[in-house]
Amino acid sequence: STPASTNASTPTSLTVYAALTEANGKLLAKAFESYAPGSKVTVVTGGTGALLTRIKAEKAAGSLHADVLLLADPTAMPGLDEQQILASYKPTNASQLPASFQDAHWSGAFSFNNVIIYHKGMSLPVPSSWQDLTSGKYQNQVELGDPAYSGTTLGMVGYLSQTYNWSYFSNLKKNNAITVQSTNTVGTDVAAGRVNIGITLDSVVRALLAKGSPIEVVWPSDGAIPVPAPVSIVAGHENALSHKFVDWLFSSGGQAAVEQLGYAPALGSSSMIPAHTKLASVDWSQIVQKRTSLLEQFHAIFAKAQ
Amino acid sequence: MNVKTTIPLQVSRPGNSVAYRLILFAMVILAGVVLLPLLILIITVVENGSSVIRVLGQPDTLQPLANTVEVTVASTLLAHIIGVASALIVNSIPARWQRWWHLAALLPLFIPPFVGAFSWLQAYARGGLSDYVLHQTFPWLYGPLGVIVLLAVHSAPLTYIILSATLARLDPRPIEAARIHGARRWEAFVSVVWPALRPALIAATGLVFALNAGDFGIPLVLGIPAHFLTATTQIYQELSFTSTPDSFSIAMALSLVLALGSLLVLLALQRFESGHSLITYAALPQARQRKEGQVLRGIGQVALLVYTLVVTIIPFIALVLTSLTTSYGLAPLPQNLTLAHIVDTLQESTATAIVHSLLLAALAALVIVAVGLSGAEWSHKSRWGRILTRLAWLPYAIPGSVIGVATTIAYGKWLYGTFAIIFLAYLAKFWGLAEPIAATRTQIEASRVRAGRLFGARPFQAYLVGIWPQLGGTALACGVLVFINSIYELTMSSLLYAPGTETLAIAVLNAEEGGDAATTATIGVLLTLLMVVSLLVLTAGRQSRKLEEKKSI
Amino acid sequence: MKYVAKQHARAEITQAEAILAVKDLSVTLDQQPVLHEITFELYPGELLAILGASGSGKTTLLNTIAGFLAPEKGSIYLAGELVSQPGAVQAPEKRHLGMVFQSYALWPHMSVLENVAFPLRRQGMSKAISQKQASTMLARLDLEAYATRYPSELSGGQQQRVGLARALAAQPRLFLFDEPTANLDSALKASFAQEIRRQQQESQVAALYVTHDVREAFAVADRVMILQSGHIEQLGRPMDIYECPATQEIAGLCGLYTLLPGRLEANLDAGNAEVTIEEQRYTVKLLNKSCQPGSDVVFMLRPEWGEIITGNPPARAGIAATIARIEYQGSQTEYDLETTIGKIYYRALGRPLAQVGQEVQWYPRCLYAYAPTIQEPA
Amino acid sequence: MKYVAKQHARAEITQAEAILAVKDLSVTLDQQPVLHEITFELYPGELLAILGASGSGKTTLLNTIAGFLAPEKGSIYLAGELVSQPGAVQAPEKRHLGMVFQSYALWPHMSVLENVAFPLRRQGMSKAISQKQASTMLARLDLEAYATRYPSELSGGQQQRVGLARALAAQPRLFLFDEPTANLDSALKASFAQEIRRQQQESQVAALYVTHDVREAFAVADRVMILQSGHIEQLGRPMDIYECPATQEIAGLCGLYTLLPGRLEANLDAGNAEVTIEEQRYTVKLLNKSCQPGSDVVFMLRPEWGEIITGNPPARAGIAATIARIEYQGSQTEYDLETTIGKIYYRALGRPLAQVGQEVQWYPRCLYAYAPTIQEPA
Ligand SMILES: Nc1ncnc2c1ncn2[C@@H]1O[C@H](COP(=O)(O)OP(=O)(O)OP(=O)(O)O)[C@@H](O)[C@H]1O
Ligand SMILES: Nc1ncnc2c1ncn2[C@@H]1O[C@H](COP(=O)(O)OP(=O)(O)OP(=O)(O)O)[C@@H](O)[C@H]1O
Ligand SMILES: [Mg+2]
Ligand SMILES: [Mg+2]
Repeated sequence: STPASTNASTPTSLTVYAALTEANGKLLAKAFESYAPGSKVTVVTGGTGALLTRIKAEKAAGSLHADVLLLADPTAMPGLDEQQILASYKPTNASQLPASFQDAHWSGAFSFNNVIIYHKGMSLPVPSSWQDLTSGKYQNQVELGDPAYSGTTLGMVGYLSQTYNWSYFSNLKKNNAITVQSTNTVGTDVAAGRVNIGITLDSVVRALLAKGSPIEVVWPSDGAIPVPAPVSIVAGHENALSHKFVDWLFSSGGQAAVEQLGYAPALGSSSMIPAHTKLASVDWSQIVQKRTSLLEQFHAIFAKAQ
Repeated sequence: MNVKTTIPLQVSRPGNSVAYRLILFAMVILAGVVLLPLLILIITVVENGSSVIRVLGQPDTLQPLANTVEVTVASTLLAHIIGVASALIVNSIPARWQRWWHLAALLPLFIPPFVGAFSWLQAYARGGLSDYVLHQTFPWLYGPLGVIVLLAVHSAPLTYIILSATLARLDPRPIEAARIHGARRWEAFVSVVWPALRPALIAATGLVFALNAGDFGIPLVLGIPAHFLTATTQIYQELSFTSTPDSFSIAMALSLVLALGSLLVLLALQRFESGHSLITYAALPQARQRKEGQVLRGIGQVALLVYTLVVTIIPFIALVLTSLTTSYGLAPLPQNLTLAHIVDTLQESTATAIVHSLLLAALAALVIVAVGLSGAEWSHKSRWGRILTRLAWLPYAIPGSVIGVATTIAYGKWLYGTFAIIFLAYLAKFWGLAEPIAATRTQIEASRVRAGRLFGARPFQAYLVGIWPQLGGTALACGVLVFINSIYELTMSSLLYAPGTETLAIAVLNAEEGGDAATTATIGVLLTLLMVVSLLVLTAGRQSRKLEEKKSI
Repeated sequence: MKYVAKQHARAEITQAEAILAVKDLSVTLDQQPVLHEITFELYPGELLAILGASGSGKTTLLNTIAGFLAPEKGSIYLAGELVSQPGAVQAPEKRHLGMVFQSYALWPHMSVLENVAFPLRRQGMSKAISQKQASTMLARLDLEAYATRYPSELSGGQQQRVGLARALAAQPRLFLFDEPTANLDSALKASFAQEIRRQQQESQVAALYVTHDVREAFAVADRVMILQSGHIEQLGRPMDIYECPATQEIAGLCGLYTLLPGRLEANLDAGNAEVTIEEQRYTVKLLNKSCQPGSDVVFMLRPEWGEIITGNPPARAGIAATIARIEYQGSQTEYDLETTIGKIYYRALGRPLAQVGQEVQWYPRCLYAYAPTIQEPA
Repeated sequence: MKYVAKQHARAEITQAEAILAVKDLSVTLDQQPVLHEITFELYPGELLAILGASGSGKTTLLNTIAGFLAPEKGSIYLAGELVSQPGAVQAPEKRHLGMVFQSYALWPHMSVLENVAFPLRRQGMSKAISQKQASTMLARLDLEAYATRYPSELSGGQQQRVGLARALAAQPRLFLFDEPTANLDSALKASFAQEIRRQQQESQVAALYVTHDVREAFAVADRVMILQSGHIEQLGRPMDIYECPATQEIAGLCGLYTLLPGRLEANLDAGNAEVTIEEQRYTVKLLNKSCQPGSDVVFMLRPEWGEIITGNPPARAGIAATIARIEYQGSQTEYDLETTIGKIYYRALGRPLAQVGQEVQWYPRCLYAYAPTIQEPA
């Protein structure tokens, strides 16, 4: 890893903690290494939770090994900032990012989008909007993630509760909607036909479709809810190489690499999101601030499920 | 009498040889290395004392602890019921067939709890095998009941092992004495057999309790979807999803509570244990042709068979089908089956991870057995040794994620990204599994070692000839247990690995995070097969140990 | 070569009804025949010792009588009631037996008092009454002081006394003893066997007493049964077994013996006879009269049935012998005598009266004669 | 009340150099003193039996001599070489000893041959040679047939014979036997002890032989040491111990005995004496002369030191007695005699010569006298 030094000559190796699959981590490293020959990128992959635990433990041990963090949702960022783990570096193209894709300490490199999926064999009419899901037709048929475990779901819950009020979730609950831990589970459950309809992420859908699972995606007419994947340099690890990496990530080359991994890039248009799709704008700082009360309200409605 | 020599004797106290001191020294160092993370844990909690106390007092924190107590007590009870029943059934089966029944009763122990819970879902949840075949699902699987049942299923083999060893050693004559003096069959069971089993059951309780209190995989898979949190999942949540500075020390504090709780249970049980019921009857394997109880035995066998089918075989079949189905969600019909997942999974990165896991686990097993053997010598001779052997057992009740964190704090600075740090964490967590070695050691008579010394063997040679033949079997069994536990360990290595030191756990978690159920299932199938091979090795060891026992009578 | 006498007639016993009758009993374990056509009866107050080598089926016989094993053939009657026959076996707990085991078989988690009270409880007595009776029994065996102790806190001898108390307390109709003294050290052994005998005679309950120890069998038993590989080889009073063993094996089982070929010349009165050994004539006490006078026989004699005379010249002519070995045993001394017709064992009370290598004269006082029915070794 | 005689003078032994000399040895285990100032010597070819109750320190003594325990005080010499003293102990494997253990202590994973060859291998012999020598030793003990078996496939007696073969094979300079016959059944016991004695005499190696069994000690030993709670209570020839026990406890340890108060009138020649018991004068053989003629003493007598006379009127006047109990033991019969001065034990060879309840006359032939030094019970 790179010692914290800004005045020394450009370091050649970089450690990235990334909430990606191992294969994707390797692809990303390769792409950057070919962009910056002579550099060596080590990507430690894992779930957001495992990475956060790791970072906290390393911080407690006084030796953080990561130079750059790339997480799957921004909910943890304010907490990391509070512990002075994040540097405040703005990548060169940051100005082009939408407001909901950046903060003082992080920038969203790509996005996950909350969408609706359904089982192909379903005999019910296909829903077209978030609002449709509260219809009695979908009694016992809807599944969604748990905001306590999934930051992307927290974003979705925050946005929808603000937009449609908590009554939206009460109505879902009246329909006996089910919550599971992760959006992956929602995907596999719909694929397996355990339920017919689910709220999950476009990346999950793509992975399932690639394997031939019997599902279809609906980009809701009232707006898919995007969740940015935040990137930040670790405080004290700012150097030429970490700057170069982050800048590259937001360049057209980096964004193309991100798209190759199967994620919707934050900048420019992409075939990943159908044209003319309405995308919601989420106020992350507010959601993180209200996290506790959001969870409380949500669990007041859903905790006793099953 | 003319005295030829006065003092050409080397000054040595018998039993305090140089080798013994070296072992002692090495043990103390090792204990320090392994117990340091535990110490750090305590320090962290103490440092943040005030916030820990505040948070620990909140209902949100207390509820998961209460859940853990509920789930652990209930699953321990259920595990005992299953374990006692299967021990009694297997013991009643003629020796020739016993081996296969024994394997069946042990099987769940060798399936990682995480994989077990996952496979139950594939078998019995909505969209699972039973749903396809019988249109029948079991919604209670999610939530406390499911957690309790799965924990019990996975820990019952421990009760079973300990009890069946005791049953095999029961002297039939006190039982006959009861019958002759007027006790009916069940009265003889209640008044004579049961009191002899009770100490073994109490010994098993401590182990099962710690195992179930510290389990993470099952409450993760079955508890969280139903918003049913236990201490371990709460710790996981605190570490993974909460970013307040407090969350860290809260997780540590919760783990300490778990460890101390298990320690208290252990101490309480020991108190219970001491007394006259501790005396088990002298071993006297005496087969007897009995005409009694054939009907009962038949029912028992059928019950055990059905149990094994429902609990291990069907879930395993479901798991295999999932791993063979082209795409998640398709029916397990011939046209949807493929070997692609298995081929994919066995490709380089997973293969490397498997090799890493095997090597690490083998090394951990070797070192822990070696430590257990030296510890046994020490604890055989000194009270401090016995105390240390007991202490080593504590981390077993602490969730792996916390051990991982504590190990990072203790050694992350120097050992980051090396196998050594994962290895140290394995040592810390699984050292306690070597305790049976010390227990067996106390039962070995001194005379065989002494005979060795007297007839010219140096201390180590005398050890090889007088102790090892009797201890070898137990050492092998412990080694296999450590090996198995290390292989299916998930949380520690996921926190401690770095590129180049991936273990199987990384592959599993990667698949799980990526929503790749087929790969998860495939790895589960591979793991389970691996474990069953280990199980066969273990029982082969058991056979040879039996032979040795026979030889030593 | 083995010399076998005709089976000794069974001693006559009062014809009270037998408390135990075993008829034609055969038992097979794991396809192995273990007992063959065992037939005997046991009468109230009688103690029958069963002597036999390890593996001869002693424990199997007791277990079959207790009801743990089913017969292959034959039947068992307890007080006239049929309790075991092939395929129909009354449960052990219904037979009202008492048993004392070699390994004590006490229940380690029960106090001494509870151990002894257990059979009474099972007979339906209340806790208080059963404990009172158990205390009485403990007092009878000088065990009151140990009532609240646990078996592990007692010595082997005390544990075995508790085992006896337990069997006695049940007031059974038949006692079974399976080598009750085998684990006791020799000092205790004799006194414990005497204790058993006294208690059994007081209660006048019949008993079967399995042992390895001939002295003990002789000391406690009214009759002794010799069991060999599942057969009854001899059944009779101790004196019959010792002095008139049916086979050479039984002779060996009961102690040292010497075989001397000779000739029975004539039976005299008062149990005496004229015999010739090595051309020399003796008048001796002959223990059986079943051999034909004037025929060649083989004499069996015990070490104490002869005499040696030292002094030169000897007061009386006998067989010239050299002392080959002397073993002083405290109360008695044993000698091996080397003679031209082989080794003769000799035993006398007290200190050695001669030295190794000394020449002495030996002559017989008492003999048992086997007719020369020569039986090949099995 | 206990009667204690003056310590009997130790028998004189040839003054060859001692193979083992134990001087003033005290051993403490876990702060518990276990042996106190033990001093004795053992000469080549000699067998010294150590008799003592459980816990008296017998095993501790052997373990200290073997080098497993360090002395607290005193020293041990083997063939004149100092091998143990406080703080300095030569390792057991350097002492060239042979030991036979009560629990056999064979190595279960080695064949019989390997067990016996082990000490030879450790002495540096090649595998082939050591196995050849081991085979020879097995042949000597009739164990060739079992060479390839494992200990578990042998009976207890055979296992113990293998234990003996192992100890013999090592050709040690001293044998240690720790209750080698305790786990054997009584039939085997005597013959195994004799086997040990024969082998030890053939090899002429000195031996210490720990046992619980007095008969065995008497039968095998040249000298016997009585150990009581870590002290040597008496050390002498078997006959000294049996006939002249230093204390009443030792008397009891060695068999039945009777104590009779009386008076020593005069010492006659040839070991005889005039004594008075119950107003009646007898001429008896007196085993010790250390008491003052004309003084009141307590006589100790063994059952075989008296005689009973039946017949009415008795041929000779003695003490009037009634037979209270008769125990036929085959080679001998024991009687309890009820007299006005208490119970007298009597023993004679052969069948019972009287019946229970019969009135007889008893008179003494041989006595041992304790001076009336009255010692309170401990
Ligand atoms: N369950 C069994 N199956 C087959 N054979 C058996 C079984 N139990 C005992 N035997 C055999 O039956 C025979 C008699 O055994 P038993 O225990 O009655 O002998 P024993 O006379 O009591 O011997 P010991 O003096 O050693 O106690 C032995 O040859 C033994 O090997
Ligand atoms: N390790 C020990 N620590 C303390 N005391 C001990 C130890 N080992 C033995 N003792 C005590 O020393 C005494 C002598 O023991 P030892 O084994 O020598 O007796 P023993 O004469 O061989 O008895 P036994 O006939 O039962 O074998 C006993 O009182 C015993 O309790
Ligand atoms: Mg038996
Ligand atoms: Mg001992």
